[in-house]
Amino acid sequence: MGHPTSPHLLRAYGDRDGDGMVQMSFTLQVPPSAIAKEAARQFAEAHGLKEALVTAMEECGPGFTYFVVYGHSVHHVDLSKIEVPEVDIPDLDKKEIEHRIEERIGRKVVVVGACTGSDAHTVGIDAILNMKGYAGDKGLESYKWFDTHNLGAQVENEALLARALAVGADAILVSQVITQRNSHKENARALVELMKREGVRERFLLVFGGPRVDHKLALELGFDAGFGPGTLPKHVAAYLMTRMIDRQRASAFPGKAGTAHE
Amino acid sequence: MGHPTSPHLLRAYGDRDGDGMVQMSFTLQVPPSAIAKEAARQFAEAHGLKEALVTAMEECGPGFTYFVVYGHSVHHVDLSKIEVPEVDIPDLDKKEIEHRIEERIGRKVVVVGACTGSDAHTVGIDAILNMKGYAGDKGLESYKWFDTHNLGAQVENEALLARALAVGADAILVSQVITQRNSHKENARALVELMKREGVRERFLLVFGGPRVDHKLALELGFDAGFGPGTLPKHVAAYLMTRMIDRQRASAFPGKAGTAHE
Amino acid sequence: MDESVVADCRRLAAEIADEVQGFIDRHTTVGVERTVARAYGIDGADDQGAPLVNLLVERVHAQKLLGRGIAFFLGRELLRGAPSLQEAAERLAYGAAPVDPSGPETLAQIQAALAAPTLAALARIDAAVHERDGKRERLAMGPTPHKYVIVATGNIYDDAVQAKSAAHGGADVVAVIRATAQSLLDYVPHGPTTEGYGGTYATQANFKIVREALDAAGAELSRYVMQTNYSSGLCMSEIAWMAAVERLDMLLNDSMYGILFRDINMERTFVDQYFSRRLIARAKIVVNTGEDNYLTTADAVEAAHTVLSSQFINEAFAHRAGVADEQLGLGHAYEINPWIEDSFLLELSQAQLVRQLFPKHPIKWMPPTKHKTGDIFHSHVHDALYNLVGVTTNQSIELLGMFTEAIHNPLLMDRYLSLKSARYIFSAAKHLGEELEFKKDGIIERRAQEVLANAHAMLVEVQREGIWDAIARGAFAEVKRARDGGKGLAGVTARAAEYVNPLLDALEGRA
Amino acid sequence: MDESVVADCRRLAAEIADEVQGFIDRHTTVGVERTVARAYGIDGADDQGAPLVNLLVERVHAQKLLGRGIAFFLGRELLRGAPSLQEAAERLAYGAAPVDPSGPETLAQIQAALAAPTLAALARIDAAVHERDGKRERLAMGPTPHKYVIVATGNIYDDAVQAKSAAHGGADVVAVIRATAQSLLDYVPHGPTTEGYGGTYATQANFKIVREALDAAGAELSRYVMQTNYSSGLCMSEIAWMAAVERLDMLLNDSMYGILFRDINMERTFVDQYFSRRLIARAKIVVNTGEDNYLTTADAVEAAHTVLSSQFINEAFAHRAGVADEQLGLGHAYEINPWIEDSFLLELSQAQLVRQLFPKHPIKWMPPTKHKTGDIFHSHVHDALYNLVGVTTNQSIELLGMFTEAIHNPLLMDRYLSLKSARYIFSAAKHLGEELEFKKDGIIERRAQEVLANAHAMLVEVQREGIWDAIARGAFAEVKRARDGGKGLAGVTARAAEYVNPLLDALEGRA
Ligand code: B12
Ligand code: B12
Ligand SMILES: Cc1ncc(COP(=O)(O)O)c(C=O)c1O
Ligand SMILES: Cc1ncc(COP(=O)(O)O)c(C=O)c1O
Repeated sequence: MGHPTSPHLLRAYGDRDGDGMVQMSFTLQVPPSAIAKEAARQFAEAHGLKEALVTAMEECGPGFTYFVVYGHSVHHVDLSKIEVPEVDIPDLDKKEIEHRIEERIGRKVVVVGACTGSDAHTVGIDAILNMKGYAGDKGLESYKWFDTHNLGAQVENEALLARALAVGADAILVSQVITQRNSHKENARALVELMKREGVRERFLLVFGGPRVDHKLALELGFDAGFGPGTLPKHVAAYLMTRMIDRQRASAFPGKAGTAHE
Repeated sequence: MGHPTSPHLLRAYGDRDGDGMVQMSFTLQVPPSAIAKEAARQFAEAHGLKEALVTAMEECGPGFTYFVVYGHSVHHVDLSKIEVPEVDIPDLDKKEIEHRIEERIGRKVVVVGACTGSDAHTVGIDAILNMKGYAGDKGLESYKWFDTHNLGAQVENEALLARALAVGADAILVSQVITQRNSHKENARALVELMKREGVRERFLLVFGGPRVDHKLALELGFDAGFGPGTLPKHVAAYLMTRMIDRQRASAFPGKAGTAHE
Repeated sequence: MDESVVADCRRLAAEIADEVQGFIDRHTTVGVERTVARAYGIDGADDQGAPLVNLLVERVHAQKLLGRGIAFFLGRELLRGAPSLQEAAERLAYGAAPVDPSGPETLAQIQAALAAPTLAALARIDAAVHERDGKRERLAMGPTPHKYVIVATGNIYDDAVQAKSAAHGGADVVAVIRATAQSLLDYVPHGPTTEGYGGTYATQANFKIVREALDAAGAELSRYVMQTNYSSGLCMSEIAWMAAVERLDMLLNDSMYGILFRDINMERTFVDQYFSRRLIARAKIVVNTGEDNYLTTADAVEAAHTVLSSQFINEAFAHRAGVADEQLGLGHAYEINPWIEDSFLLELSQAQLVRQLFPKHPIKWMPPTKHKTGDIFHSHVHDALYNLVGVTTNQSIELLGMFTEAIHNPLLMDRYLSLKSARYIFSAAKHLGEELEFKKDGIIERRAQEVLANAHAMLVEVQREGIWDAIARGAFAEVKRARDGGKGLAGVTARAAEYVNPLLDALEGRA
Repeated sequence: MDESVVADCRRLAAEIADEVQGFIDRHTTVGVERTVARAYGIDGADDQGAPLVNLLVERVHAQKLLGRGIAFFLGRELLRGAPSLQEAAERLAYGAAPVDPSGPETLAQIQAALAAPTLAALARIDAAVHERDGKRERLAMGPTPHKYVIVATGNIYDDAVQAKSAAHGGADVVAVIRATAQSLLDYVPHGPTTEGYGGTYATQANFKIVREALDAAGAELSRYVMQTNYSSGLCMSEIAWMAAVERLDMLLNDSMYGILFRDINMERTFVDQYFSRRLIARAKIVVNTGEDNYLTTADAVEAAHTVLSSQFINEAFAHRAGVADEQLGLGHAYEINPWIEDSFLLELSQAQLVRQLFPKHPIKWMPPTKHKTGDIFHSHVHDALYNLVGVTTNQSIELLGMFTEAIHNPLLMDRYLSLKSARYIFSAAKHLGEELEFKKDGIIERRAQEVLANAHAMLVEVQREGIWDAIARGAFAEVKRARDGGKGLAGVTARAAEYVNPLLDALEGRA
């Protein structure tokens, strides 16, 4: 992708370089008419679509009209300017992960996980933690070197933290699936605050996951890592293993920060 | 819609007033990755979408990725500022149109129509002109008081004009379906120029039609009227009848312009 | 279809249900008693928003007197001079003195005092039934599959707008999805609500607002548009009551959903379910059960038989509550991984199997959700195949899939397009089901046999161990729940010998 | 299916084709003769872009000598000392003197001079066949229905990018759609082209560029990806030649399309079609016919039988040109108004009927286009049902519908999503066709009977009047064309007694 500072401009691609073709759909609160169509066209143009073409205009409710528009976007993004933190996960299989924990940590890594707040979507956290796993990849329960506590759904932050303290967890895993009005962010942020208030934030690796989660968001919310759609248990296991080794090393050589796979 | 000058702001409507929800899809020339996803998000934000959420990121070709994004658009349009010329068509049925031509014009209105240039899509012009008509509404050929000449497809502007002159047409009807790279506009504009060069533009009612045509576009291109998707033959017949009566009146009382249904 | 296997499934399910019914008949819950109070017209909430029925029932329950039934105390209060039941309730709830555990009033006197209010309560239900019948006679109903869509803005006034639009788009049934975790609230919020996450609170006022919107739309469209909501969670039976009198047409109502997905205590919810279904039966509301949900946690190919066996059990429960087959919309779903070979055939098989085994039932069919992704275009195609199976196998109630399923609660536009697609497919393939025969011993037929056989085997096992233990070992949805775990157990109490519930007596046909 | 009616349809079609074949065998065209010149390796264009073969043939034709065949003159020029056929062509085309109408050379001498070049021409075709066979042996072919998509950017280099992406998305066949109205050009543009409206010019260089792109993608994917283009319009047979040697796998090739939709003269295009099909037969290319197009102008319910009768006629024409059934991809389409009740059943019926009547033929099936609107979401659903019928009735070649059909030539993303949808449906319903039986005398079966009966009646009539008059009265696609009207008639000429065409002789098996 070229030198990091040389711009790499991306425009939308329809079927030719630089055509900028983009599709939009939206609803306006106006019944269909020639004026409504022109309004939709101007609305699309306000977004930077040139030669916007309204291809569908249908009444989708009394006084509401749904539109599809195509147009040539004038916008671009500079890929060379985009920096996205990515979780640093060695690509290891279960056996190798187990082996490294045994060798370098020498004890079970204790993990507590839950789907918090009023969220009842356990499938994601179960996929990571339970024996069965996800897409053929076994969950953390199946690892000899993890001690896994899956608290299930609708767990309040207080209860989660209490349990983590009680079992002496190394890591707390939080799942959030409901995102309406950013409830996932609020729940997650509240946990971080609670932990800080209790002065235990640094005691745990704090991991966030869910369909609308990524590493960037997790960092913003004060977590150590974030995992999104398609995560496999082994990704999480490898991450935890690596960071546990880091921590161990850091406490052994407090002056020197580093990662296990330098 | 309130007083014409009081603003009537429209934002996109998802499921609540003012949420501004808009959907976009596009392709960027970059393989899928966390960076690509962030690029897509920023690209959407450049269009004015807040809290843009990238919901799909799939490789749609080597080095190309397709994205779906939802976000809250910050844009609005002011409906009170939008003016769209609309063709003025009395809502009349075939019988009444025939009756008025007979009464007020007293001779057949002569119409020549074609799909011009290299465009071979005759279904639209046939729908308007041929006996069979469209969606249950009979075409101009079925009217006693129209004399209809449908020249079919791939007709050059020169040939069309020559024929119109030869048969002493009152109106020339042009259909354009192919719009790639604006070929429809170019073809239409070329006809107007040709007619002006020949000094016969004012001799004819000049009507434009096609799936991407509207009255506004037709006026811009120098036509008298434009008809888009869903046009019925009776709309065109009513328009022609009205304008023919106008013309007649204008030539009878040259000082006074007006329309037949004042 | 081996009819003897089917018959044996029904026998086993009956035995499973009978065992639970024994427990139900000996218990009551705070939910049931609050419902009774509501039925007697007790209304209102305190300045904290706590409903009077809650304060009332809690007070009695705190004194461990709820085993007599709230009616016992209400009736007694009438005998003691309360001018109305509302007044009676207020005295009991707010009175300075604790509830009097004893007194001279006989059960017969108490029952007599409640005779008129009980009839009035029943009359309210019957009036709604009558009104519904009248409207349905005047207004046509759409053909099956009935197109069922959800609205869920969080704000009931926005919901009303969406509901009307949905009706205009062709919806036959409109559900207002509840706010996240309302199931876990042990009270029903009061009044219209405008702030909910993931949905809008089920309240009586909200029911009324949507009913009006749908009636208005129905009048414009000359089509009766049905309304539905959730009678589940800790307020299952109260909501059933509210729905009955606000003329809802359907209710999601299933103890299994609460137990498995909401971690509600099983004793609590079995008892609540029974009473709610007694009301539902009287109100001629169609029940929608929740077996479809199993396939969101378990694999739809491997666990298909768990859905079926649960349907047999649910049917047996419903029969015991007086719910007619014509009211029983057993739930199932189109949740097989779409990318496995012949997934469409397996779905067709399952849909046809359920349709055949429950021929009189207004089967409720749920769309693909679990395998949906944010690729909205593809998601719409996935739903199209679902719609095609729906009309081909003549499902009765079809919850329409949304192409934004993996993203957000449906926008106005999403719902419109979903309805448009269903309208198209239901018309384009209207008589397809009558045209097709499945090859003898083909993939479709063999799959149906297999699912039935597995369901039978499962019922044998559940009958042997009892449903309590079956749930505890994770037989359904791969979720394990303990009999003494979950929410709401404290609200369960054994009925005392002097238990008074004239409403239940009437609903059970004893009055 | 009444087999005797089917047999009678074939008999009638044979008689219709025989009558035209008589005409064909007595005529040649500028297109045929340019093709012969190309086959002899004549290459290049002048500085105006006019191909040498055009200048050559025009010159001869202007002198009214084309009835002898271009080979006559080329061969004679060799006898007169031209060092090569290219040189011979240049002398004839650019020479100061007019073409010599007479000379001492005998036909036998001329034939002899052309023997080696003729073999070389055939060898070029055969080499391509050989290469294709080899590749197909090494690389798997996708299962049927073969997923066929179009690319059409106007710029061949962009097309190559799109073609590769399509292959990665699962396409089995990639067509580069031609620029608008290339059909009407009476020459084939030369070299790679980057400016086309509505498509990209079919040129030999463009064929090569796309062939390379698809071979590269095929190698990456270990799957043979087929290439197709249009052998129709005024250069039908020249393009067939180019396609043969550039190893295209399929060709849209149908005189009826040109006559009806391009207003090409019927005499001209029947003759051109015959020669092009002789080449196609040798090149083992699969022909795609264009009956599907009828339903874009005529109503798909009312005119279904016109498609079928035309297919029988087209089959008869193909047989006369040595095209094997296995090469004959008769075209039909899913063009019924989707909103009419049971439209899906009618489509299923038609698709199944065509499949059954032409069991060995690689049937080509076209998607909904006419009833598509700019509602891209709904359009995608419409295509989904089409895909389902395609896999159920096992169509051989399925041109995938695009959700942007009513808007623009497909974007990269449109094609990707279309392929994704087809991949899903073809897998999810893989064995559906084997599972289903249609009810005896149901809607589907009755419709098929009706269409067959109507097709038979139409063939009776066309046989009686002859195809020339049938076309003239608008029997197909509701379009009327006169025998002496349309484009390209001036390019038709009667063969002289001394007509020389060793290539045709060889292709007809006489050499
Ligand atoms: C299954 C499901 C349910 C089931 C849940 C059963 C259960 N026990 O989990 C049931 C039927 C109970 C249900 C109920 C509801 N649901 Co729901 N449900 C879904 C559905 C269909 C699938 C979710 C799922 O299981 N995905 C599969 C898993 C494997 O994916 P995942 O969660 O993304 O997990 C992966 C990664 O994200 C990651 N991951 C996830 N968590 C974690 C945690 C850690 C630590 C790590 C490392 C990784 C990780 O790893 C996993 C494997 O790769 C989605 C729609 C959809 N297709 O996404 C709606 C959906 C999530 N539900 C929704 C709603 C609104 C509800 C209800 C509130 C509706 C209602 N009002 O009744 C209720 C109430 C639930 C509640 N309070 O939480 C909405 C949420 C809208 C939003 N964006 O806020 C969705 C999007 C549907 C919709 N369009 O409306 N639902
Ligand atoms: C049918 C069809 C064909 C048929 C045409 C048959 C015929 N004799 O007309 C055939 C198969 C021959 C064909 C060929 C091609 N087509 Co075409 N075709 C279509 C299709 C499917 C439908 C068009 C149609 O008939 N619509 C129905 C009529 C009734 O609607 P209408 O034209 O809008 O007419 C109404 C109004 O607009 C109005 N109206 C129209 N004209 C006029 C005129 C007047 C005076 C008035 C008052 C009103 C009026 O009234 C009518 C009734 O309401 C469209 C896709 C689509 N669904 O739109 C593609 C489409 C138009 N075709 C397309 C292309 C590219 C081609 C080809 C160039 C492809 C190729 N390279 O081979 C060829 C070549 C054709 C050519 N040179 O013109 C593209 C155009 C892309 C673009 N935007 O530029 C489309 C959009 C498909 C696509 N997505 O690629 N096509
Ligand atoms: C039977 C039943 N009850 C209730 C619900 C809704 O759950 P809640 O309101 O508890 O979020 C569902 C959801 O599908 C259900 O199937
Ligand atoms: C048989 C046949 N030839 C050619 C074409 C393309 O036409 P043209 O290249 O003339 O635009 C089609 C289009 O569908 C066709 O079916």
